[in-house]
Amino acid sequence: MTTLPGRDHARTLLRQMLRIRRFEEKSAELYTKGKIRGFLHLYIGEEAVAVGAMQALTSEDAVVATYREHGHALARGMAMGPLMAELYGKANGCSRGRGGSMHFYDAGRRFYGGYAIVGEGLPVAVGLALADQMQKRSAITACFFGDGAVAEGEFHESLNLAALWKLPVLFLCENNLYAMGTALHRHQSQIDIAHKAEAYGIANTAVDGMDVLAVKEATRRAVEFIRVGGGPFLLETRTYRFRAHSMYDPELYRAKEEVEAWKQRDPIVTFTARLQKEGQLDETDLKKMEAAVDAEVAEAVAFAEAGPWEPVEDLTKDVTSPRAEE
Amino acid sequence: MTTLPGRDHARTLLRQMLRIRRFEEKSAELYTKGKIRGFLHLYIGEEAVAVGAMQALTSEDAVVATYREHGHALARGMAMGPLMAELYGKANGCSRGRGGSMHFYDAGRRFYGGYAIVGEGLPVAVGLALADQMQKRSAITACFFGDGAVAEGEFHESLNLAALWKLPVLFLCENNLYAMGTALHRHQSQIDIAHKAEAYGIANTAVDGMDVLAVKEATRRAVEFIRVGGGPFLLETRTYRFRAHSMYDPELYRAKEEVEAWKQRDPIVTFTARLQKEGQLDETDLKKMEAAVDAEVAEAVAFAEAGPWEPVEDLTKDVTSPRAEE
Amino acid sequence: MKKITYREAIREALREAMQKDRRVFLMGEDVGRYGGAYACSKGLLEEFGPERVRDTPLSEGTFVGAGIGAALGGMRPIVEVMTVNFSLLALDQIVNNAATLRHMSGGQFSVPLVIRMATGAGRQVAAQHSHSLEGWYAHVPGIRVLAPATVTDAKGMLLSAAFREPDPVIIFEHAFLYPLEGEIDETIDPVDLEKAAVRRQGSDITLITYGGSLWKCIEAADRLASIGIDAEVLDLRVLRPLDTETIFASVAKTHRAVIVDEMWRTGSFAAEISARIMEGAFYDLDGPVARVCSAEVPIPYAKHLEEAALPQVDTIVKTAQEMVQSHG
Amino acid sequence: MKKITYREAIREALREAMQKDRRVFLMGEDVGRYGGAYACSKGLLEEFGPERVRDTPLSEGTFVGAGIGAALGGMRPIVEVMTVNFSLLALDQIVNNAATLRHMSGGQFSVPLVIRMATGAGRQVAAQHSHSLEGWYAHVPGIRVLAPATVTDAKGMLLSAAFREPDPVIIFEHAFLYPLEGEIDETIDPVDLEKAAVRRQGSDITLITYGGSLWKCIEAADRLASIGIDAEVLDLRVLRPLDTETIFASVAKTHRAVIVDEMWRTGSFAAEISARIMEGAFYDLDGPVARVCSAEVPIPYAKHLEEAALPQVDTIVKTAQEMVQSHG
Ligand SMILES: Cc1ncc(C[n+]2csc(CCOP(=O)(O)OP(=O)(O)O)c2C)c(N)n1
Ligand SMILES: Cc1ncc(C[n+]2csc(CCOP(=O)(O)OP(=O)(O)O)c2C)c(N)n1
Ligand SMILES: [Mg+2]
Ligand SMILES: [Mg+2]
Repeated sequence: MTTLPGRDHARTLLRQMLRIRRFEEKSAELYTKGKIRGFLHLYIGEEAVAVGAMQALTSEDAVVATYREHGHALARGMAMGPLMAELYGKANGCSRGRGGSMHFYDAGRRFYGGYAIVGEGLPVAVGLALADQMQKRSAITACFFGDGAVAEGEFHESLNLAALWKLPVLFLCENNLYAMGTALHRHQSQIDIAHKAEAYGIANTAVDGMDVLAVKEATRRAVEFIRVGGGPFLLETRTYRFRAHSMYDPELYRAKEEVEAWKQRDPIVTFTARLQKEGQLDETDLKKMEAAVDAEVAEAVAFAEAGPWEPVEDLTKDVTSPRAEE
Repeated sequence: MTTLPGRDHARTLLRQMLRIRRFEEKSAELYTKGKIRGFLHLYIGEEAVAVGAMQALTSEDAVVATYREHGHALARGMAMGPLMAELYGKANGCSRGRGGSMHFYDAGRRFYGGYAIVGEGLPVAVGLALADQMQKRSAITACFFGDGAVAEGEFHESLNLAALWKLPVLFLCENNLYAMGTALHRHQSQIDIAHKAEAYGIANTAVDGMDVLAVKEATRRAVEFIRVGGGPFLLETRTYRFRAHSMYDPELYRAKEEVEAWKQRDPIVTFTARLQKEGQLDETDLKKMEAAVDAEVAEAVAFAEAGPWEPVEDLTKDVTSPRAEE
Repeated sequence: MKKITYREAIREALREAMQKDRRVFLMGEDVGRYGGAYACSKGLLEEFGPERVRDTPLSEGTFVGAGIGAALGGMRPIVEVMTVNFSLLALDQIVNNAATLRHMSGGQFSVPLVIRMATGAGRQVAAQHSHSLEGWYAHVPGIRVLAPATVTDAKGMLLSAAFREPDPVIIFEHAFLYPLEGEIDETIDPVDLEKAAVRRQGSDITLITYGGSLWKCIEAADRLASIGIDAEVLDLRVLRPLDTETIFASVAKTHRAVIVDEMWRTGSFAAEISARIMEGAFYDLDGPVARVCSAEVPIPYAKHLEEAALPQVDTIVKTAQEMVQSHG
Repeated sequence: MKKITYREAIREALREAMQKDRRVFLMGEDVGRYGGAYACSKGLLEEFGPERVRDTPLSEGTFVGAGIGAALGGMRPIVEVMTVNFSLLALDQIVNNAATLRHMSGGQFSVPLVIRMATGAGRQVAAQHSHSLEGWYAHVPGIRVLAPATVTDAKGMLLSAAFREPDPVIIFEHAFLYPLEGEIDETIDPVDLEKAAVRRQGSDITLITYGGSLWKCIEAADRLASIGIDAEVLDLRVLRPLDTETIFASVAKTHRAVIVDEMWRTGSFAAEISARIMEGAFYDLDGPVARVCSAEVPIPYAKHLEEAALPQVDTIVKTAQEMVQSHG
């Protein structure tokens, strides 16, 4: 079992997870109210992965995520307001309202999206790492993707290329046991994902994705390995999504009992309990933290509500860049 | 070391390899004369693979090959005349002259081509095997592809799917150490190809591709495994192409010495020597065999020369099928 | 007659095809346990079992390629590629393989494969999920491309494709249409896969369209009627091969045409229709044919921007009205 | 002035781009040790080293995607996709990713990536190696599509793309052009990436084309001249964004146009040109615009069939001649 970090850091981890949880619960609520549209994929249940993993990254590092990236964006330090505004489709959203839930971006934080085509982010991560390597920067690129993405050809091609060129990429698989409604063992002939790295000679580990400290520690080690020139690393985090795949999903493909069993391992509940048990968090602290997070969410909603719509005249702005005069 | 099969069979193997060799030598000659155009990829040096492997297949089995498929077509039993005619682009070619060197077909022998897009044949093989499985036929599908194809996403996707559904596919990799001008270790981060099967839980073996008996035996075992329902199998054959990648290739990427060293292991020369040494083939037999093969090649050329051109009016025939009346 | 949705029509066709022909089976991402991303195959796994309703891994290139192989091997696969956006990952198999095999083998092989995919924008799913690329597929010799816009066509075209079509068929289902309700006969015969359909007769102008835009055109025609313009609405139905006869006949009658197409304007399928009219009905025209297409922009998420990017009834009406008035 | 081949022009541009800008590097299948499938990058590995001339594994989707990532990361990658036929495997990355990133991120990111690929038929390499799909790329907002037809453009456009273009550029090099020789200045400035070029002035008819077909059109124009028809030849050069001004100006002068394009006729890029003329120059026309495109057939291997499938000088001449005579 992992040992607890210092009190402040432990609380930070908890608060980060809680921010994601509350942000998404609010999003779901706003979805049913019609404030948010399109696809909305919730990360609830998987918070320990993004939060644990991001601890190991510096602000120089790059991040590539999926369409289920609210958690990654928040854990990466993006402010909640622009994220909520993005869900609203407002011009003060982090992508000016053009991307919605699946396409968060933040150039300043080297947060490169937000990929709605499964597997498409992996080659991009390889390229980002190549750019860093060629420019002799010590940055690494963390690439998040699901178990479903492992089946796509780009997973294979990307791991091979990254390993061939010894690129500083952390391939972080969020194995939540399902690709939409297709269970892992129905989409993978061999379900040990970390093990697949062997086909490329890539270092790898699997870790409990419901334990924020375990994820943090495993990521730290992986990143260390990468930074000293060990080449890419495949980290499999074993986690579970508590909610439906998206807002449209009737969840016919899994038993309620299975979901309930996993909820017993809720990363927030268990970590809270542990902090409490080990005397690092009393009821008042917790209440305070929850209140602060709720306030932050409320502010984000207010920010989104108050945000302007991008003028229709700007529709085609930034399809291409302004060009130097010929 | 493998033991020799009966005298007749051993000679058949030799003759099959020789047929491929001579057919291709003639093709190269005709290419420089302008009788053959487009891309021409020679199989010379790799004959033991196609010949050895085909022995394990029955006429019910299906075959999928690459653009370097002269050897596979001949070893599968396709007559030489229509193959040569195809290289000429004549209407009596095995694809009516429409495919050329890269696209041989023979529905009767379940020879499904001739894939000029690297990796494209693998999913097709998976589908053929699926059709056989669903129709409760005992046929298997043998899919030939190069080491270069292993890097493509379709390799990964196809092995996964075949293993998931336990399909009767023999994935036969012809590892000739180069994908065009790119050496294996420059395109694969981990160069043990057979080993990659582990990522899919697929049974696998590597075998000396310059030894026709070894290939035959390994294929026989693999096919047996598949036929009894063991699921797909990945067989890596380690071989070498003696000629350039295609007729355009100046071969800047490999040393003459390397080629010469491999030529010492010429599958035809070594097998001939062995047969002679073990007293299964005397000089007269050999001469006779060579003469017969030469005659066959000459006949094939005559067949091609005499063949008609497809009428230009038929250009768009068979773009689609004739359809039943609505 | 009964009233069912477009989605149900597809499901009925899938069921009927599987009931009547043992060679038919379904394959695709989440067609089984999930019931299909758009619920088209809901219940079919239970009815036909996992042998014939196959959930695939996420690997578009390979399961489409496996569909080609299965078709070659004697089956009649119906493959669902969840949406056209993901079909780019399978395009090589479709263009370089399915479409070429028959011709290149000198007629030895045919590929009776049906590929269904959702297409189109309008549901705020942003740039990576809002493509309309029907015209790309319609460019490719060797395949048949269908765009059913009505409930009857949704069922009939799929049945015809599954039972009667010897070659690869791509069926585009505009995602907006799935909940659409329509009257349909209890049992229907396979429909033709050749002809465009005049959905509304008119004499002043022809609105030419297909798929999801049909209903916008019909609404536009109604509005035009209220201002005294009698618009004919032509539903192409089959994008390849193209039924130019019906197009030319309509243009010969109305002398004016507006083409409505959700593809981006440049290189849209509407361009092809315009070019065909140029070539085959130039002298029937009172003035230039116009196109109403999507703006040349990755389709944005925000509702007002998405609406501005897509063809809308207002624009169709305005374009038609100006045309009738300017070269009246 | 000096005389070099189209292939050498490309090599000079690659060399100059790498010499002048440390961020530029090459990546693709066999660009290094092999020297490039068409020998365009021969010698560059030796000159610049394996860090900047990178042989990739066969994985089109991924090395193009890696190009996008590298561009995002501050480099200026030039990626060679050996031929357009294989680019289908990378199309998802180009269409869904490279083309959307800037807009969808609200202008936060740009992708200065150059993708070169050989295109076209005519070398008897059969159906899987003979595509012309420029029009598909030209359909996609967010990218620039170039089709250099001359030695000067081969060099100048590549230099401009590498040095000055902030967004993804796709360059189509017709495989037939590589050995073509042409005069070129010792050093050339980057050329514009906006304008079509009138390659031959004429007054009777405009032949509109791009890429490999330019030379067929020029030959056709020469032959037309010998029978008293004065043809203007317009080389589009940039397929996206399209320079309609130059097209309209020419049609306004000649009143007749034939578009020559190696894509299959249905859904060809020629269709777009025809539609644009319909929309922007209808009243200048003496008669309908015509297209000379490829036959709708997977391009066959046999020489006589391949020739019959592709646009040929004879057909261009005949089409132009009939047009001038019939609506003279
Ligand atoms: C290439 C592609 N195919 C299909 C889809 C539709 N789709 C969206 S998410 C998803 C499941 C992905 O599962 P996984 O990678 O495990 O991620 P998770 O949703 O579990 O986080 C599918 C099939 C897509 N977006 N892209
Ligand atoms: C998808 C694709 N990319 C690139 C090519 C060009 N190409 C033809 S053969 C070849 C090398 C293939 O190597 P390998 O699979 O090892 O087969 P080998 O030629 O050695 O038999 C390449 C790159 C192609 N035909 N298809
Ligand atoms: Mg998952
Ligand atoms: Mg090889």
